[in-house]
Amino acid sequence: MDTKDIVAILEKFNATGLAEMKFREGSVELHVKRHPDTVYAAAPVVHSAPALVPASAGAQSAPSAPAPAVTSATGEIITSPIVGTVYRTPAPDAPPFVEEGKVVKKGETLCIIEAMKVMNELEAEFDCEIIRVLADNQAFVEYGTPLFEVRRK
Amino acid sequence: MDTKDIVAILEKFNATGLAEMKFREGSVELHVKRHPDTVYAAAPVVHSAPALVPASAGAQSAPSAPAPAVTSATGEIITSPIVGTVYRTPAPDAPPFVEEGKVVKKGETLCIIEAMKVMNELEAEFDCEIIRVLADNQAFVEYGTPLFEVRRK
Amino acid sequence: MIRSLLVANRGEIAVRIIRACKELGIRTVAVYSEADRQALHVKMADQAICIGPPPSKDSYLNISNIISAALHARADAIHPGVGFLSENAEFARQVQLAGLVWVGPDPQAIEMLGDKVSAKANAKKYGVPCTPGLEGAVTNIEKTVEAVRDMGLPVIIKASAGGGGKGMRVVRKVEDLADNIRIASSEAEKSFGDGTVFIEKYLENAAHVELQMIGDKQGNVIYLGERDCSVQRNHQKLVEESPSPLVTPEIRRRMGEDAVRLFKGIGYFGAGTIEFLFKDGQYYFMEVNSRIQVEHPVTEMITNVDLIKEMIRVANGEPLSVKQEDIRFDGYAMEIRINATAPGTVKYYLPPSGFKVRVDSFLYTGYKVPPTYDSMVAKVIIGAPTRAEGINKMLSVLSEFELDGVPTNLESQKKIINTSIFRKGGFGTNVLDAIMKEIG
Amino acid sequence: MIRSLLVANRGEIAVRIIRACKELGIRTVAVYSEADRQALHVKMADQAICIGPPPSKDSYLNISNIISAALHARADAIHPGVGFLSENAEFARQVQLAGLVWVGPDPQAIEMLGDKVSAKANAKKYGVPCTPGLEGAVTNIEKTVEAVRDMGLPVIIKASAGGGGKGMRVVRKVEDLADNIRIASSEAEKSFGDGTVFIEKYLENAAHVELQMIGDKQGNVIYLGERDCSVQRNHQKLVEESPSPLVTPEIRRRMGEDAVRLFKGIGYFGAGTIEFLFKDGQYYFMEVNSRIQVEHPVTEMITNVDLIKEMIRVANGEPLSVKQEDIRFDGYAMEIRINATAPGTVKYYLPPSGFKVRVDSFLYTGYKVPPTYDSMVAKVIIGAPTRAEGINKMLSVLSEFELDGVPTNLESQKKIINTSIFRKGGFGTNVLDAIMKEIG
Repeated sequence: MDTKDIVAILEKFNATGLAEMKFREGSVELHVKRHPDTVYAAAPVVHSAPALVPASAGAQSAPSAPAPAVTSATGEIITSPIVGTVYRTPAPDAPPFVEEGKVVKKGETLCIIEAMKVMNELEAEFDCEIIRVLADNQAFVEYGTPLFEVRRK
Repeated sequence: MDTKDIVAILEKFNATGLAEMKFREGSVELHVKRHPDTVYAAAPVVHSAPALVPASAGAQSAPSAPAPAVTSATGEIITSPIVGTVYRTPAPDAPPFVEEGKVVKKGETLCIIEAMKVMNELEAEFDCEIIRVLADNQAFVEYGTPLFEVRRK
Repeated sequence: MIRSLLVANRGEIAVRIIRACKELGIRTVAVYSEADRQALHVKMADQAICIGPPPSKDSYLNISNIISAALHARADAIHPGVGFLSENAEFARQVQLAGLVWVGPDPQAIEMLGDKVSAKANAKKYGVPCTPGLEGAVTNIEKTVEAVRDMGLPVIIKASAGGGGKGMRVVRKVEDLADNIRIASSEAEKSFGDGTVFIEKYLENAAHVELQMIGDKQGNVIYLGERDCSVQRNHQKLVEESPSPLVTPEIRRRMGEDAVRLFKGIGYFGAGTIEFLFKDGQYYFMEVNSRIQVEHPVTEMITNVDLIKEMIRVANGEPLSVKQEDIRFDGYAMEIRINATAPGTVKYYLPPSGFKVRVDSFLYTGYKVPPTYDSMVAKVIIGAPTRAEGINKMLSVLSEFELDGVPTNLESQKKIINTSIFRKGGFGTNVLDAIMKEIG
Repeated sequence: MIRSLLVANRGEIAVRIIRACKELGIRTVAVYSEADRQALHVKMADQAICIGPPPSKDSYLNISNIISAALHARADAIHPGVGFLSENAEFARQVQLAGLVWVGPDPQAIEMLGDKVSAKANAKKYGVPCTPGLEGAVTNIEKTVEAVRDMGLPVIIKASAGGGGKGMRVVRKVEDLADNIRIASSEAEKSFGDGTVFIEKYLENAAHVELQMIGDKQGNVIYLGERDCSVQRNHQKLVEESPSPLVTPEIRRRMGEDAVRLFKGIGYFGAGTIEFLFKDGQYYFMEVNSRIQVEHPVTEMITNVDLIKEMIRVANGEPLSVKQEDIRFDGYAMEIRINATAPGTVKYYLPPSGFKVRVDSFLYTGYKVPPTYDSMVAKVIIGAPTRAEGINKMLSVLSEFELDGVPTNLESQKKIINTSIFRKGGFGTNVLDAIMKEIG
């Protein structure tokens, strides 16, 4: 069951005006409920666990969001566009390119991702404020690993 | 069960005005509920199809009931206790042991079932009226094939 | 010519036989008890007939219902599979009397081999080494006690009609002998309706090595290598492998030639297994199973001979498709039995596959394993160049085996073959105790 | 010594390679695109790393991401599988430059064989029969037209860097030649960045017969029998079998010796396939695929050699575990490719198994087949004593194959191998047209 399935079900559920629905198949669970008072208003609660998780625990980070930026609860997530090692500083003893709270302009370097000994500068694609730094210095990142949470300016 | 199944069920459920529905098949569970305000009435209709039906169509008769007798809507069913060929008459030109409408006593012969050239007489285990004869003369019967519908006397 | 065959069995062996028939273009008729309405063999067969309620004695052991079903379905032949009626000479005779082909040895051979005293007498007659013991059955207890005192202990009392460890007792002190003979005899009387017992020297912790045989009605008999089935729990085999780490090519050849002499001597045709006790490089005749066995895929994996097809070919009156000189033992093969430890409904099932991997099973997603029958739900068979590689391969294959909803012995089986004791090889039937200690 | 290996691929071939590694005790690293997060190879590997978005060019063809993943995961080696980067010499070089073992032939050999003009020149040099044609690449169109007029038509124009039918054109009239050369060249330029084309006599409806080869770094090279892949749709193989009904033991031996001479001559090691056109008892060099192939299980079934394990062994610097004289061609084997005809979610899946049955797949109940990649979802392989028995066995095995939720070509494949044309055997690559007419 993917997002568009869930959306289709929510749409239908909402249209019907029904009170509650629970669905389970394998490890997928969907539970939708309408608040009794505020019919047609409340936010549906969706809980969906992946049916099967990869056996590979090793180097995997948290499920990655699609690159380059997706909307989170509070901001947008900038994810890694390549596989490599993150360097937050231009040189070992230099200060980081960005810190939490910093406002950067489009084109400014956010970090370096090293892949096969090539230093790839990751630039901001829009003006934004860094809300949170999500990847440690020298962390290995997969494609899609979240790097920064930002707010557009 | 995929999304369009769920959507179809929601639609139908809503149209009925039913209060609640729970469905389970294997690891699939679906539970739909209407808010108490909008409940109308009616008994829930559950429709569940077997996931897999035997490939063997050949000589199989309808799913057989456990022998020797089970309760049907109108009467009890006497089923075949062995595999063999049914003979409704004691001899080719003789009249049948029983006909529909006949009342038989416990121990009276209902039919013969021939297996490996042995003629096995099937006797009534209780006094009863024959409501319906369910197996034709010379029909092959499996274990559990319904033979007669009867009403105890 | 067999054009239609009824499989008088259930589970993975019924599926196995149906598969062979389908390949041969033979129409298949399944029989099933009410507990097996949703069974895979029922789905796979061209026709399926209900033969009784769940208890085996009323369904899979009901000779009349099975033969009636075969006659009605116009089957030409009956394959009995393993267990149930497969070594029942009376059933074989009834099948033949009904004008059907019995896929198995002559009923007389089944009967003779089913009696362990006469089987052993024949083995001796044809020069197959037997465990030292007293000649014939026990008739006079006092004389027997004297004879055992002369022969030396320990000894084992066996039921002539026995099987599965019933009526079998090991005696280590001569003063315990008389009582044990009486108990064994009464146990045998209860289990088999025949209290005849006989006495052999007891070989402490011997290995269980058996030889796969097949013969045709033209009088050809070949051997297809041995299987070592020493890993057992309560006489139930858990792991089977070939070749046995104990058997050299020279021993295999001698064992094979002895077995061929016996089988030719008694005019045996069809598939059969001769079981030996094996100790200190010597093998001793134990018994013959006059049917196919659960672990036959081990032999199929190393010889590339389809034993079930050969059985049908032989039943058809055709000669074996292979000669002894065609048989090559290619590397190593192992079978692991997956047993359900409780009934349940299969929620998810993904059997492994791949190069030299085979899974014989009747499981499918949604299938409800009934509590009524044998606990074995799958056999996993692998082939590999060497035993060491084979053990690693089996571990890797078992780790791929996915089955949710039915608890099994899979993890325990993985542990067993991963012990240093198992890896070392060359053990007797007491090995499981030692293995369990190693697992801890 | 390879202790950890990254599989730069997906689907059934990634599963196949991971299985071989597990048996060898090698740690496995999977890579996957965002579309393959739930893929079986990801679940099976010891570690899995996301290397890009769904499009292949950004993930499975992304050299930098794959090598970075290997370095981070401390893999010792990379196996490229089939397709994707498996014949990319630049990738092989980058793998080696990164200090990793490339499980495949030397990058120089890949490069040389990837250029069809130089591959053919080498085949000639080492005495492998080649299709008659014009020497070298087309440089002057007018001279080429004259030469073709002398040689006779029909001819086929091929792209030197070609593959999959691109830049390939059959010409039957000399007046169409010049235009077709220009079109083929520009097609090749667009597809491969190299407009070089060359010209051969066109062999009408020749069979596609290929020979499985493997060599080690010690200079040993062996051949493992042929595969007949003449049943094709748009240059995509549908059915593969061995032995080919067209190839006699004598032809096989000559073909094998020619191929061994070529492979030894160019210092080839690792697995490779030499493809021939086969017509009127003659074989003609077509090209070499310097990698393992999709249909390798056919050869594994008849030779009992695990090709993937041998590849890893060779990459490790070890000699082949088998010699030419050990290779026995045991009966007949066939592979059927099951292709999804649309994406979908697997609702129920039960692959067949049994004696000499193998299913290489990445399907499981609940898996969503993405629309992004190759349509092949399973390969069903069988072994049998003869071709006739093999066809029946495959039909019976395919009828057991259960897959709900994803539409496939399974029924059509059954029809294809059940035609009298296929059963007769001995056809060329045009056979599918005739088969389709028979099916109606």
